Amino acid sequence: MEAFASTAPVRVPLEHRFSPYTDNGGTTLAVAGSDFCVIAADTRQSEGYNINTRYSPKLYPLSNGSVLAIGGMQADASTLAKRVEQRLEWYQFKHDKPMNTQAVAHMVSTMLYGKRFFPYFAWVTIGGMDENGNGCVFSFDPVGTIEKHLWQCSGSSSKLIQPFLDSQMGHKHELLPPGELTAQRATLLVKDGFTSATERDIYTGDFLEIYTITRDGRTRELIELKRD
Amino acid sequence: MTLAEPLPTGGFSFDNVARNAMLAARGAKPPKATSTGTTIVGVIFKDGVVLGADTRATAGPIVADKNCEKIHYLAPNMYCCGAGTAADTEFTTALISSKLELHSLQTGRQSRVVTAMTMLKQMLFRYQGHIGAALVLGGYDVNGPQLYTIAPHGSTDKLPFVTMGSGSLAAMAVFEAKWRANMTRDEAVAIVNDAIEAGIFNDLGSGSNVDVCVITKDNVEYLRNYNRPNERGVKEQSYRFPRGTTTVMSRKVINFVDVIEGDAMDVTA
Amino acid sequence: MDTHPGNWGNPRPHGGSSDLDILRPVDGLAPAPSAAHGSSALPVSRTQQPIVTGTSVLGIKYKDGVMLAADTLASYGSLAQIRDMKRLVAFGDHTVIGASGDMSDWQHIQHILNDCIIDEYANGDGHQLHPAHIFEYTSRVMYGRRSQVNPLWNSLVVGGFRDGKHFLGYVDLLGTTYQSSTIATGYGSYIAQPLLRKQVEGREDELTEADAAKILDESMRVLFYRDARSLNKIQRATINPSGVSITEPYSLQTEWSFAEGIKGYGAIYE
Amino acid sequence: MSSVGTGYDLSASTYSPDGRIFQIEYAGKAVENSGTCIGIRAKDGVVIAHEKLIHSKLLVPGSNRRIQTVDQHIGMVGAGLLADSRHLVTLAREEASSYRDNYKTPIPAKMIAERVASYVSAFTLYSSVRPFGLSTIIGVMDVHGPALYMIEPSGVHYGYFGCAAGKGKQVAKTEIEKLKFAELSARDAVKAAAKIIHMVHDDAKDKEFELEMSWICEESGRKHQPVPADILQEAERLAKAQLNADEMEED
Amino acid sequence: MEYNGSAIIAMTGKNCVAIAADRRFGVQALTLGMDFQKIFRVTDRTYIGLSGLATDVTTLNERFRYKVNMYRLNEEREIGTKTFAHMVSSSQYEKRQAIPEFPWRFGPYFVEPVIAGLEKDNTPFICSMDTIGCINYAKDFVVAGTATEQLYGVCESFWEPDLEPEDLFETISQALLNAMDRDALSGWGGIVHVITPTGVITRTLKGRMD
Amino acid sequence: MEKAPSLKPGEVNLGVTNRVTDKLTQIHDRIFCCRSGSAADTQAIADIVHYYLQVFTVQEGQPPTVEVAANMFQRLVYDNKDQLMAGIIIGGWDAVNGPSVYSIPLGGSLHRRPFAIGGSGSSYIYGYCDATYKEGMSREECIAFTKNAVSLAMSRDGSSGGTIRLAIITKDKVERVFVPGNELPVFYEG
Repeated sequence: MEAFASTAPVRVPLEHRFSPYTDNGGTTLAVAGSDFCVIAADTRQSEGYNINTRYSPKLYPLSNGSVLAIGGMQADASTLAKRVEQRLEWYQFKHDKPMNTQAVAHMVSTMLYGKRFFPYFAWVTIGGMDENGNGCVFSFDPVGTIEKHLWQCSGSSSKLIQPFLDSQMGHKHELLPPGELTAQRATLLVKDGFTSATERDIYTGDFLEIYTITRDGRTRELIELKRD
Repeated sequence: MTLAEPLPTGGFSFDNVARNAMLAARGAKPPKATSTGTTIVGVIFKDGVVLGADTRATAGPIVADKNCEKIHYLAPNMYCCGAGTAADTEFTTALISSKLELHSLQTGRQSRVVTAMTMLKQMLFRYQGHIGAALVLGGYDVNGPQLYTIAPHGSTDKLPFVTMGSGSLAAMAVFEAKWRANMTRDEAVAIVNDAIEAGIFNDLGSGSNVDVCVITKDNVEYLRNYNRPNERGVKEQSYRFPRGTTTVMSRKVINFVDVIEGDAMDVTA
Repeated sequence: MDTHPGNWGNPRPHGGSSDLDILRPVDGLAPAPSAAHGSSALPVSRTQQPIVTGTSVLGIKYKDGVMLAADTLASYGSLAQIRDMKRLVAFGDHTVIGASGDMSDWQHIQHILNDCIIDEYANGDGHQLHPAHIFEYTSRVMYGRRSQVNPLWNSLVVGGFRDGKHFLGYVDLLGTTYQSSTIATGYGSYIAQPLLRKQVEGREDELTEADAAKILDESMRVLFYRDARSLNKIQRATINPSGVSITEPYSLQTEWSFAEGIKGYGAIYE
Repeated sequence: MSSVGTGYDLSASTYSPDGRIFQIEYAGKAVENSGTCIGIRAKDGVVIAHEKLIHSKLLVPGSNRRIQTVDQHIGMVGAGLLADSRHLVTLAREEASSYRDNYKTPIPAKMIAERVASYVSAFTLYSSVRPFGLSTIIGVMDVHGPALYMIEPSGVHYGYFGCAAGKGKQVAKTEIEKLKFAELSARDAVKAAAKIIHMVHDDAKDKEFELEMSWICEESGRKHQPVPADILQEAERLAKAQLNADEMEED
Repeated sequence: MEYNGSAIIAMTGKNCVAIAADRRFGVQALTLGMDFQKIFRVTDRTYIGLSGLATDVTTLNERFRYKVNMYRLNEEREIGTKTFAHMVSSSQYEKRQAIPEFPWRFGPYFVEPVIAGLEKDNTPFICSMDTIGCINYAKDFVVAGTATEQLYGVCESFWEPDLEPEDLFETISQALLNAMDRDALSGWGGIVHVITPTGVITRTLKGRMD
Repeated sequence: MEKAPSLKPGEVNLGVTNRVTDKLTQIHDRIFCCRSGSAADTQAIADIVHYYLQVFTVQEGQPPTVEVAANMFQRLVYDNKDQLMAGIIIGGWDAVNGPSVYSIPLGGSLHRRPFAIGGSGSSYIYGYCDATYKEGMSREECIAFTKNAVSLAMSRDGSSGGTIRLAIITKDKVERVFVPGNELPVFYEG
């Protein structure tokens, strides 16, 4: 205990009348399958105990076919999404082809780390197809740590949904051999994950927006969640 | 060393205070108590009082109880909605309820609502707000319908319509917009339902169902889950695991032994 | 930190710490003032607090346009200092912004936006900024300032109607934005928003201008009852196909008769 | 031209022995080659008009406007080099905007004229720069009412009731002098301006032209904007009719 | 709460209940034991799980055992599950705070109890409490410990009504194992008690040991 | 510190109290300001605006409007609000708007008012001013209003006191009136 205290960083006394951060709640989720990617988020935007709006999308479909999912602080999220989209546009102009998903992911990582000392308060996930036509999902912490996943949930309900996905997609702790994960089953699990999280997390609710990305393109679905 | 320390006789005990202070000083986080973010309301109508509450209990951002009861029994003619620290509302109302019962037995009369209100405010005042109970007290007695709010510090208000809890402003807006004097029972229940719904749908601390309690002369209708606007949707599929899914390291079975009762002891003199 | 507009002008309830653990190290890494300012570690106070403030602004969409409402009060703490403050202002022919929060920052924002509109006007191509453009610009200004940790201490409601399209958006001192068919800032987000949602959500295409005016008047009345920093002198802005119109300040009928019957706070009987 | 070949005309920072700066005079020539610009200050507003010569049939009608807005209450047109005019408008906009930033009020006519003029004048002082090939007419509505200024390549500027620059300057001036400014409304000024521009235009020698006209008056909400199409067309129709009638008379 | 770490669930089934816990004993990130008991038998048909500060877990178990024994001696009958729950609740609230003269001095046990059992008529009863004894009655499941959120998430999805004892075992076990894996402070195997009208089946589970 | 009701109709009338020093500051021929808050801050600002107005007058060839002066104050206060404690009232006469009064409270917003009061004592006289002020007061009414308001504030505010200074600003001239501490209007003093 004592050791902890002495290694704590020495704080400069800052006046804390204004914090440039807020948490607007909500949950994002992405699943990568062999030939698809499902990426979803609820659409509630809240501040404290208030619902700002029931529909404020946390999914940003990108021009290269991927989808960016950002939770955390809405202002940072939309700023980041705009910057990413801008970079994609420049890339397209320069190279006359869309940036591939892995490249976007690494670019986002750099962009996040670029603000290491005044980070975006944003939990970022990217879902899309990789160069081989397989689904891929990358997630980031606010300062740009990048991880590749098969399924990933972040935001206010991340702790609620992640173990559920581990069980149903990863078939952890099961003796029986798992079956192949299809896009249909993934979507279904995403829906159940969210309806369950909506029951227990006050910041998640209102609508569930799902993008399904396959080789054929991107489809969007909007489902009602509970509004209380 | 005592082998068996006697059980405490009641009231608060402070055995752990010094220990907890030490823990806090060493950086242990104090645990979160369940709180009821809550919308609770009450309104007086022509023939009585209607109380209303939502049914969500939260621990931080997590819903701890989706369908809890926030309208507590105090006496046959009185109920009390509680917001704030859940345990405090629970135990405070239970304590006052038992006091009222004794009071009523001693006086041989039905308790009056002011009596309950005075007991509650005096208790809360004594604890200077540290018992985190914000209450809406409603009842019917010899003076007709009565409605009070009692804040955690022990202040009270006496009004024809009241709201408390994190959804109080949402609920109050409904009352301010729609309340009229001398409403009928049904109008009063409807406005209470609307006020609670305003809290449920606009305040994240409140949610799930609407409980309503209508207290009139000589009658109480406790309408538990009067309105259920937030039913859980049907799941897309069942998550029942096939038997044998889980790896078991060891298994032990204790079978209950049926004890056949013998003849009852002869207790005749 | 509590930057919620509902708590502006109120004493800070308690210095609750942020749960955003990930963001904490930033404080420790903030530039130390020692070298530049001598050894005294004075607090960095680049950021102010709102001083002369306006309370809630409400906005709703209706069939033929968008309507905003606000009272005309600028408070200095609890002092009702300026009672004819214009908090609803038109920018161009299709957009109105309503402001709550610090009034000096609000005047600054008006100035910036007017500069922007004059620039656009001077282009002389007949193009006028759309409500969505003004909203985006405003939100970038607000976000930019929050990123300098020197925010413009306001919550703004941008209402507009152009080319048959409704626009109603919110932006605040953190740069948080959203669009919705009902918006209420400050205390109004607690009091008026539930009323607005109940009456407007799902009926945006049915409500007439008269309905909209009635809904806003009713909500403003309730706000006047319950918001201690409000004033019964309000303005309403209507943005519809024929452009922008902002009413002169007017007062609402209020109801107090039931208060006469309330006696005491408890056990005292006459 | 007596100056040519003397060597005194190579720089704006060199006088000729008789005290002239030829570069400025050459700049004046650039102005004289331009389509005519006129400004009329009426009792309730200012009208600015320009005879925009169409040097190519390939140009999109209405493009390359010469009359530009500086601030909501200020309009500006330059007879002479269009690029110089654009540059000066940008400068004027910055001045107007900075005045607004400082004083939170629209810049007064006198100030904008003075500031633009001193900028123009600065270009007559150095060997490294070329004077503006531009006579700039500025129309303003400020708190004191309508105002009209013209700035010449030398930087001189005067306030006017009416002024003209460009090819038809002399004729236009003569015509403008006939107007009764004390009684003239902005609408009358539009008609007068249309007539004058049509009159000075030399059909025989010059190419086609477009009549560009803007005003700042009560009717335009004290904002500088193009004269509404219907009013302009009516004015042009009247102007043509009148000119035809005059010709007939002369014949 | 975060000092030692734990994960406890109770679930109802058809005429049966189950209660499960992890087995880790650790001090913050350091694991010290892998067989720490967090669920205790109260009576044949009533079990209590205690999550929270390990010292309080042990202390409270003893205290409750003492109280239950006193109850049996005084009343000459076993304590009912619901009655026991109220006893626990009152014991917890007793420590709600100190004397009125020093009301700001809080003194609760840092323990969130979970109780599961069958009533006399074999109806399942489960409940959980916060540290100061506010009872959360539930018809489906209750959870406690550092893995609360994870447990809520999985239970909310997995649980369904009227599970037979064997199915209930699978559901509660999978819920526990998957939740624990996403909580650093609990885990290292699990233990599950399924209480039926005829007996109690206790199983230990294989879990990740990292 | 001080308070200063300033009035609009026909003339502007500024008042200030202090034991002896003169806090009524002449910024230009027909423009005055009353300062409250930090004396150092407000004096510095007043000096800067004074200087700016001199330059302005030369540049424009005519005296500044009160509005322009007020806007200069506003910009200084707003742009430096973190460093300043300054509440300022500006009053004066100009050819465009006639008599006008502006108030710049602490945050640096600018408000044109029919009359303005400021400083620590002002909160005691909002009631008096609201009840007494009428539109279109005569010169004498105006002087009485100002004097009474300042006097009432002085008698209730521990931080105000001493004398009253008034400036009566009209198109033609500025008149300074000095009311010594022993000749103040007297009201109920029980």
